[in-house]
Amino acid sequence: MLKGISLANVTVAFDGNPVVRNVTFESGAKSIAVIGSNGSGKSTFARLLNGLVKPTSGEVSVYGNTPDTKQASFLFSNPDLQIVMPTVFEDVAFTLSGLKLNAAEVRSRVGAALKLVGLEDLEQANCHELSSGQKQLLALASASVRKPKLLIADEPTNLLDLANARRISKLLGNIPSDQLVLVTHDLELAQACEEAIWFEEGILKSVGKPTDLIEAYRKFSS
Amino acid sequence: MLKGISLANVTVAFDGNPVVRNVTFESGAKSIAVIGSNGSGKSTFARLLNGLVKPTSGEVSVYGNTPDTKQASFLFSNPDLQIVMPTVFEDVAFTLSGLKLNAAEVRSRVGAALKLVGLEDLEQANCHELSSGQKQLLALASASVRKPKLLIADEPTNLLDLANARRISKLLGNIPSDQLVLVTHDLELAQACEEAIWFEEGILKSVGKPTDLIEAYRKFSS
Amino acid sequence: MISLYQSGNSFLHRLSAGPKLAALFVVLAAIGLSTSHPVLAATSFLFTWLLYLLAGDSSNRFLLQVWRFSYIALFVFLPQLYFGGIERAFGFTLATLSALLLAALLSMTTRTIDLVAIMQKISRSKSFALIVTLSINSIALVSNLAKNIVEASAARGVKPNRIRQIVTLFVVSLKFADDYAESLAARGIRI
Amino acid sequence: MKLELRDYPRIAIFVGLIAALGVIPAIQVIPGVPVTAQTLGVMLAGAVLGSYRGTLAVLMFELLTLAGLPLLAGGRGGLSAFVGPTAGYLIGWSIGVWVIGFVIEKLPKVPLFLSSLLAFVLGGIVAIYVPGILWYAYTQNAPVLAVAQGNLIFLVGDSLKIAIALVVLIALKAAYPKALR
Ligand SMILES: Nc1ncnc2c1ncn2[C@@H]1O[C@H](COP(=O)(O)OP(=O)(O)OP(=O)(O)O)[C@@H](O)[C@H]1O
Ligand SMILES: Nc1ncnc2c1ncn2[C@@H]1O[C@H](COP(=O)(O)OP(=O)(O)OP(=O)(O)O)[C@@H](O)[C@H]1O
Ligand SMILES: O=C(O)CCCC[C@@H]1SC[C@@H]2NC(=O)N[C@@H]21
Ligand SMILES: [Mg+2]
Ligand SMILES: [Mg+2]
Repeated sequence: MLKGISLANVTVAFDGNPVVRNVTFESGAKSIAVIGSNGSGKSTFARLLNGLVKPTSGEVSVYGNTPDTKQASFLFSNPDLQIVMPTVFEDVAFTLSGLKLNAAEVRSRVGAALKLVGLEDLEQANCHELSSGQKQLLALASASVRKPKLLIADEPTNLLDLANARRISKLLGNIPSDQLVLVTHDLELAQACEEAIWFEEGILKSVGKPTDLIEAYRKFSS
Repeated sequence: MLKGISLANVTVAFDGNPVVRNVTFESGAKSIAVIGSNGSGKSTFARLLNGLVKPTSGEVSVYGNTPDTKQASFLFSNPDLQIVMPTVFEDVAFTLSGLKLNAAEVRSRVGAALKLVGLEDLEQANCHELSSGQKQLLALASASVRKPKLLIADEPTNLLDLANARRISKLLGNIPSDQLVLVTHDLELAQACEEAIWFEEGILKSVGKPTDLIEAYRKFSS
Repeated sequence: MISLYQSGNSFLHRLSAGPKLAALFVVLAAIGLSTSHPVLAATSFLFTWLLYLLAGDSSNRFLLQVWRFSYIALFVFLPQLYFGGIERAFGFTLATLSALLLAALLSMTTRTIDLVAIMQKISRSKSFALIVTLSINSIALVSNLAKNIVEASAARGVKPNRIRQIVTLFVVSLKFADDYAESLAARGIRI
Repeated sequence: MKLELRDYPRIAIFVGLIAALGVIPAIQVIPGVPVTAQTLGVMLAGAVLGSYRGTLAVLMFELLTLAGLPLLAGGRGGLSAFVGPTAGYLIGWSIGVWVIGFVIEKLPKVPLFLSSLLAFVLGGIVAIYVPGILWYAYTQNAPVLAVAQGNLIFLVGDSLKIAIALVVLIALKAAYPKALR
């Protein structure tokens, strides 16, 4: 019955300070943009969805289950932090290491993920020698190779040029996951989502069509 | 005679790889936007202007002098990189530490710089407790307190929300410096400059009005 | 940065750091001589307790500290018992404990910055002051980077590879340090 | 020797790295002397920063610890770490880091893997154990040989740490060659 993400009266407090306050929200939209001021709780909301942050009170569920990092993949803004293994191939394969696949399956799935992001020729390259755009593409391949139900991206186009940002944003739409949650200050990127939500001071201020919310947010910020 | 920044046949190579190639450019414009793809040499160009990068061949001059960090201040995208001292006041004053000013002068100049960016009430605050937007405002105060002729900003609105980004971009125009060089992927921000230059693969591809260059760059990136 | 300092207003808190440090070294030397005399060592121990009480120790921090040092006490007691007998074991253990407790009392009643200030005064160098400031910043910074790395690898949904996490931490930290150096240079800081 | 501006943040970052390694829970094999991951940071400080800068990093770490920051494994610190029976090891850290940098600097033509292996054994084990053993033996008035025997138990953990330090050093060099100059 429950499809997609669902939060019921969720509050998150750090050292007694609530940073997400009594949020209730449910959505099965294919893509959800999360916008709002600095410190408004967007990243905390995003971390609730893969269980990296636990609610202080309230209930979160993702496709009917307690959130965990198996169902939900996460793409951070700083790709340097996400690189785990020395080479491109190994890094993507690392995400599959818990799945007990045989070598051929790993090969084919990693190959497909790298092809999707256009890094198929760099399989053996040293991760840290990639350009910033390529690193982010690699992080996306590593996040998507497990075919998560939910893909969460927190400022994925940070510091990328227009071509790379467009590439990432196009790819985010093509990843074989059921749902995408996209936290961003890039309003052009937010515009392309199906639904948008807007946080201010930990409160879910508004839910709606990206066009409407972005307009309201622009007014609010000026 | 020479006013503003001037580069004559400048090439910069790292380990033999040229990353800025044979650039010749002169401008006295009040504000210059620098756009271009990732890795195209924008930041290297910016570092030529305060002498942090030396040309492998060719000549750079800033207001007729060899570039140095006295004439030119630099604002980075990550404010955490720029904060040194524990409190807001001390951090801004730290920039003045080489100038051998007396305590009263330091007080008044730091006070003025903080007032300019609207942090005058946070003088005694702990830097690491500031929000991301406030940290960037502090970095701007620290960069402007020496009253540089040239202010260089490399992605100064990175990861900031709309209101903070607007605040920074407005302030960049109000800093008492003769010239602003603004490296950015945020084309709205670039739009507001007097002149724009566009790098690709180390080559100065084009110089002109922001509107025209941005349009060409958008086409190029799609 | 949290430190071992416990705020308070006793005479030990008010005593300035320099003389306190000097007095401490004299007492520590005296304790060092008391090791082979169990009675003297016991006296040192009681003297130390008295100082804790004078420092306004209402919440039995003394006993807490004794408990925290009990590992070390055991590390002293057992070998001494084996090699030297019960009397010697008590003497050494009590003397060692007293020295540890006194040193801890210094940390509890003296602000870290006051002690750092003494070191700066002794070094009389601007670059020393800069390294101290940067080092203190870097403690919180690296711990944050470590937290982010652990989080990023947890987000992969696989059992983390600790050694690779350490590699990533070193790579990211050193890059940060080099970028930081550049921003110092850009601020016109000269050494 | 003169420090360049870029050395300052690098020295500082190693203070942070050694402190961060203290968060990895220490194991008490011998009561009072933890098996600690922090010596891994000490070894890498020598290998990455070199003898002089590496020593400065370890000394700065120890100075801040002495001044009251709880940077040692298990959140310990303050002057008491330097008056207890294990203080010799801490002195050993600052000697060991120098030895490591020195050995690698003296063997520029030897492959890094080998020179650092030798350096880690000499600096990460010998140079740390010797002051550690002597200090304990002296302050506790105990026979040096017996103390040295008891100390052997650390060889297990320290060999493992050397292996890890080698892996990290080689990987660091591959990922960020500028890290080692
Ligand atoms: N682990 C934590 N411990 C303590 N406070 C935290 C923690 N994580 C976040 N916060 C605080 O919670 C608030 C919300 O943070 P969050 O990162 O969710 O904001 P955000 O909307 O993502 O902001 P930004 O746009 O700047 O990324 C902030 O005030 C932040 O300082
Ligand atoms: N210190 C350095 N040593 C070696 N190579 C460098 C150095 N600095 C920059 N480069 C290389 O020079 C090229 C240009 O880098 P630069 O940082 O100027 O690009 P950029 O246009 O600012 O890119 P971005 O938009 O991603 O910030 C890149 O390929 C980069 O890897
Ligand atoms: O944390 C401390 O107080 C310092 C303890 C020193 C531990 C020594 S260093 C050599 C040997 N190897 C270890 O892992 N622990 C001991
Ligand atoms: Mg965020
Ligand atoms: Mg750049």
